[in-house]
Amino acid sequence: MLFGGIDIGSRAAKVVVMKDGDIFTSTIQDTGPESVKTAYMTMNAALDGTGVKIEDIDYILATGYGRVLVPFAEANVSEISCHAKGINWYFPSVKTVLDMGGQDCKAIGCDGGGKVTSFVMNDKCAGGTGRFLEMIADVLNIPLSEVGNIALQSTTAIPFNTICAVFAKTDAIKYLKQGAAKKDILSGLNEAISTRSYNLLKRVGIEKDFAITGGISKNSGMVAKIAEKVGLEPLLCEDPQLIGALGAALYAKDKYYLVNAQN
Amino acid sequence: MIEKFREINSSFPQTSYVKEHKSSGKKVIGWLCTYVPEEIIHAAGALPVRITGYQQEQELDDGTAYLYVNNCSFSRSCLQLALRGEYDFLDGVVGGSTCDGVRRLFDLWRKYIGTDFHQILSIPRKFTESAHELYLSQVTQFKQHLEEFIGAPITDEALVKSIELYNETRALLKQLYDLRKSDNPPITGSEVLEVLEAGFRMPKEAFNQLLGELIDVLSKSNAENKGRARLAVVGSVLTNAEFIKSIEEQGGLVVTDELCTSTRYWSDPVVLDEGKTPLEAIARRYLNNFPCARMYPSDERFDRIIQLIRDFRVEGVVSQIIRYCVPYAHDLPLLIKKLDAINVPVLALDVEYGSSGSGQIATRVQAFLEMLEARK
Amino acid sequence: MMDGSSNKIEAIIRACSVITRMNKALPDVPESKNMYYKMLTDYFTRVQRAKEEGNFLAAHTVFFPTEILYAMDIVPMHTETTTWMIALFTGEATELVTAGAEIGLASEICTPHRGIAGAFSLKNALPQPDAIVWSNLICDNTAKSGELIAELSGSPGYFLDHPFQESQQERKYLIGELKGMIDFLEHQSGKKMNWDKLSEIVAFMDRQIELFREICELRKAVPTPFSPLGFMDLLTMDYFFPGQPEAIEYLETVRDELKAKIAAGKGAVDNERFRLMSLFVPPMYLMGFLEKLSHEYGAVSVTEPFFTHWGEGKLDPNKPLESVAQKAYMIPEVQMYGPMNDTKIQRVADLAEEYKVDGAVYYADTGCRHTCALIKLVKDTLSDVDIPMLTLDSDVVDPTMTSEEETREKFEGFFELLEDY
Amino acid sequence: MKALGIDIGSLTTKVVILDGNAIVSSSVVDSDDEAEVGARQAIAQALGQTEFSLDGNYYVVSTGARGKSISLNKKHKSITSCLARGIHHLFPSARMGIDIGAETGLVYKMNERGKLKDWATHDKCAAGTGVFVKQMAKLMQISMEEMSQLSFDAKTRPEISGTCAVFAESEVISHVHRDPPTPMADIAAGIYYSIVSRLMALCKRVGIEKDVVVTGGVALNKGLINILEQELGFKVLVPDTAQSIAALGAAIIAQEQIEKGA
Ligand SMILES: Nc1ncnc2c1ncn2[C@@H]1O[C@H](COP(=O)(O)OP(=O)(O)O)[C@@H](O)[C@H]1O
Ligand SMILES: Nc1ncnc2c1ncn2[C@@H]1O[C@H](COP(=O)(O)OP(=O)(O)O)[C@@H](O)[C@H]1O
Ligand code: SF4
Ligand code: SF4
Ligand code: SF4
Repeated sequence: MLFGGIDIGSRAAKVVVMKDGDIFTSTIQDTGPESVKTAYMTMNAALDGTGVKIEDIDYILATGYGRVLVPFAEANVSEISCHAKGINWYFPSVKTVLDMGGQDCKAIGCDGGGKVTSFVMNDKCAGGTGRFLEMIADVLNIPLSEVGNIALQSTTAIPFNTICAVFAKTDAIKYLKQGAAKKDILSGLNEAISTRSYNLLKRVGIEKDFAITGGISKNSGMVAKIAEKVGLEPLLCEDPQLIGALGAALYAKDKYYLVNAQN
Repeated sequence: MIEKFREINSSFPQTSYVKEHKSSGKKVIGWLCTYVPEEIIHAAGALPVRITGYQQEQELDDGTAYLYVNNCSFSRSCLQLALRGEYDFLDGVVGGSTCDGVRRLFDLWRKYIGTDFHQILSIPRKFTESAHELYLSQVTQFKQHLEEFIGAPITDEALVKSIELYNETRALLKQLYDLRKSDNPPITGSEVLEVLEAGFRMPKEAFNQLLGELIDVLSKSNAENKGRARLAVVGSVLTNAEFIKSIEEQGGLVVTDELCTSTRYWSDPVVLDEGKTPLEAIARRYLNNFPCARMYPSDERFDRIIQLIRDFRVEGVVSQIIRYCVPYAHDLPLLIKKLDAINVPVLALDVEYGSSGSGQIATRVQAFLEMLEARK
Repeated sequence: MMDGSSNKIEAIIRACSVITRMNKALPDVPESKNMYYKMLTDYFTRVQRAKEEGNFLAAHTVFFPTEILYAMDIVPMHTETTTWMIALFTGEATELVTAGAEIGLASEICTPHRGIAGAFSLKNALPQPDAIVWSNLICDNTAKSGELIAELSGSPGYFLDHPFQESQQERKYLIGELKGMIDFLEHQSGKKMNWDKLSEIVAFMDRQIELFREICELRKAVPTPFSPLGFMDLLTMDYFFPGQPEAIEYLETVRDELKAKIAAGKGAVDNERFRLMSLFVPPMYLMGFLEKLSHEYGAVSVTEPFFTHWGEGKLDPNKPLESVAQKAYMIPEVQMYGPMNDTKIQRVADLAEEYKVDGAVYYADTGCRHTCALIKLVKDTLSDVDIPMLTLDSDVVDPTMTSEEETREKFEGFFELLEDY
Repeated sequence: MKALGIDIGSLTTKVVILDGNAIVSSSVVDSDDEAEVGARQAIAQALGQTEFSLDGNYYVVSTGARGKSISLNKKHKSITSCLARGIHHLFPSARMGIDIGAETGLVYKMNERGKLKDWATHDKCAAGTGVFVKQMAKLMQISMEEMSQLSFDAKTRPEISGTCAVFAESEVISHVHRDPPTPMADIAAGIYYSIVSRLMALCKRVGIEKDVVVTGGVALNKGLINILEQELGFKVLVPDTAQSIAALGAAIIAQEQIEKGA
């Protein structure tokens, strides 16, 4: 049996396909301007070389911002539920998840069995999200994957005034001109974002164990800052950016059996 | 049946009823805030019309220019409609000193719109006897001013008649809501909002008639609205039925609410006791009615919400608070705590007035419904 | 983390003592400045020590009849102004505002109140009050915050409902509310109201208002003798020390200093170029910077319609309670409560002329709805008398709202405009 | 002595040189990370040279967000004063100006003598500025020119909330692959409308008065101007050199200084 989960996020599209209760294949691609194309492209990328075709997958479920636009998905579930589901598959002990994505940040409480018990989400402004980080990485000319490690070397974070994702760029340039080290700029940024995230976490209430998911959790500098604020070491899985898609695949399985039981 | 209400709502804010009333040479008085006793306006022979903002979320450039960006989009939306002449048909406006946004809305209305008749009632924030005395004095004064404006006295007989009419509206609306207590309500939450919306811009005589018919139809109907979860919507003023519709399209069933445009509007009847003048009876009811978040202590409101949750077997509460709506925003942490104690989860949404609940809000609603389902 | 938060009152006291020491080392610091910091130190020390000295500590919101607390020998702690002072002296307000967000207060609730709620949600930031008393003067935030902080701090509370307008019935209601509060406080503190003392305080308060008016008159002089943003210190007198002898002494000292300056033909800034009208509260965290900017450009605030101009009326020591109610209607800020009628708004234009104002600055505090809603009205009124107005989006305590640079840029633009005007 | 005005914006640096009342030269170059460097490049270009050289024969007034820090200037003036001066020079009938730069949106008013009376800006938020347009064009994978052209064919104006530049991206994306997709022309109009409505809010804050002149890089966008005119209900004036008006104003101020013998 093959179950597919596809997470069309605002910045990245993720696919996880599960076989016999294990991850069979997975991938992460950039989200293109057209969800339908992105969906096919990502799914095909995941299946590339496995000999499996989309039609071979027994049930596909979509999540993420583009979840209603996936032509080959049979159902969709919100990313909040999927992150809870996915993380509890990895870590059944986790009760609090922080999902840090491209355009938003969510604090989720879950019961260990993959069910959401409460959640809070940022809104109104994309300042302090993944997009914010991307723009800065761009300005500093540092690949995203190195942002975290570089920030970790800083001892004096530069405080950021602007939280606008678009204008933070200007600020970063200004600091660079003033001779600030890149690591300190990044660290300041991580500080700003982690403070916002911590506020969200406090609002759902932090319970052990605690995990971080979403693309930003690959930023080790950010993880360190959050760990410091929360006072707990977060659990991180192999690829935390895939958790949403993983959760979707797990839901696909549940739905499949539910539908078949009814027929 | 719902179409009839929709038809009325399609001309906004000046419905065909308003036009008809005006063309007969009679006055139309706009009221804003559920602490303004509509009966008095009705008894004066004028048509009371509720002042609200645009039916949908709008760019509020005029509203923002006057009220600044940090006043709630409801007050800005109302003012913008007025600034664009959409409320020119009003002969008078009456409001209450309920919250900062509305207080200033009336300051600016007086200055920049200048409707003939203009009155603000001081509304105490407590329920004490002296608060009742103060409120009664305000209501009395309002009645006098209105008499002067209309040029005819408002008699006790007229007031009693109006009270009876309005009590009938309240009773009918209660019947309508009671239908929603069933497992499969014959009417959706968004439809109810459309019904109420029409009621704000037509004579209650005609509204009661239509409402009666609707209840008849619904009682016999076998329409079933079964949802994934029974929800209550609470919070700031809400008039866009689309918002509730978008929740219901995702499978949530809105069975009741605590909104000043619905439950809080019709909740308590005016009780005509021996020895009380009609005006006293009116004043007592309006101050004691299902309270707004501005009132103290908040427990009065919280307790009523909890009662609603029990009566309507609500599984989850959607709190929608307009940005910069301080009274409700300030209560939220306390409300969440109270509801948490009875194990009812709250989805806290911050919205703009008129929001249709799409986009990010929809994601949250979906997740909330999934969460509620998972709890079952 | 929660428990680790530092005592903010301690921090204010420390900051005041540092300033006092620094001032000692400087030449020509006016006597009033030293008095001011001494008064603040005493005030916060009383708050800090209330517990150990066996005093009853009541936290209260802004424009609250603190006279009653003083008359009952209760130690007052002013919630909003304490948050300001934390921002002004310690730069630690952000921590409190963040804590307020953590308990779920939306970001549009004004920072003084988010901060104060945050402070009470933290363990050691403020001393635990024995009671919370608050009123709805002057906005929804004040009206609502008391209940929340009473819940957070676990202290009993009394809400004083201040009516919206001034009718006979409303005054009566207000007096009833005051009585209710006195009952509450007597019950909670076991202390009795001392009516003689209240009369005395009322008499002092009347004198205080007179001095206020005198100082305002003196500020009309060209060049104005009063420091560019000194009005903030004046406000503290009524917030912290209404009807207190030390406030009288302070205001007399200020008045005498101003007279001396006028006699010597000296202005507060060396080269007075721009006489400004200020509306609402400047950002606390930029006070030092704004002060510097004022001297650099010869700009000075000479009048603040809703801050330093008391409404008409007199207090009568023979009717202490009525006078406390009367005072509530006279407070400068309360002039913007109640319906903003033509008389009240015309006063702004009149003051601009009386004080020979060149331009007005409106500090538009994001969290403060009722003041911002007046921007258009005030601007139109001033433009009728040809006075331009700068609107500066800001926040009273949150330093992330506006930076020095932006503020400088806006002010410089405005000064250019005034120069050309 | 010649008057040189230089406007150092976040995206472009503009120079105008006046001799008496006549514009003798001007230039627009991309701003350099280092304001000083960009300034020198722009001046060099305006002087018709490739190398920077500026003798004592120039009186330099700078303006713009980053114009203050340069060492070449005698004076720095706020962007608003310069704009007012510049448009008054070109259009004496102008009473109101709208300037939309890369990161700014600015509305100002002046009296019949060209003196600034009032202004309003939106800052801190990128929604409604030039970067916003640019980002959107990039997202739709068309040039700004094309986007402008397209918008004239719009049949509807889909709602694109102007509240956040980043969120607007996702809204645009969702329009692109709606089923059926919203026509590109309509999306373009929607984007312009979202900017225009933010500008209208500023205009209303200061009060609309004719004639209105629109300047700044975004003014070169005919599609946006078209929608702005629809909203205002009348035609606006757009100078050919819309991008350089602040620099022109600065040059005029410099000229005045020269005449004053400064
Ligand atoms: N290796 C990495 N290091 C740091 N950040 C990363 C890395 N990879 C991705 N990101 C961040 O993750 C974000 C995307 O996260 P994701 O959870 O996929 O968001 P969404 O679901 O909204 O598309 C990007 O905006 C980027 O900032
Ligand atoms: N030919 C053009 N057509 C449309 N838009 C343009 C054109 N040229 C520039 N722009 C817009 O103008 C902006 C730059 O404006 P400008 O006034 O030069 O900015 P600043 O002064 O802030 O550096 C760019 O972001 C771009 O969106
Ligand atoms: S500040 Fe920036 S990130 Fe925030 S809403 Fe505005 S454009 Fe979006
Ligand atoms: S109660 Fe809230 S939504 Fe209603 S007018 Fe007041 S602030 Fe606005
Ligand atoms: S800042 Fe404004 S909103 Fe806040 S307490 Fe003061 S008056 Fe009220």
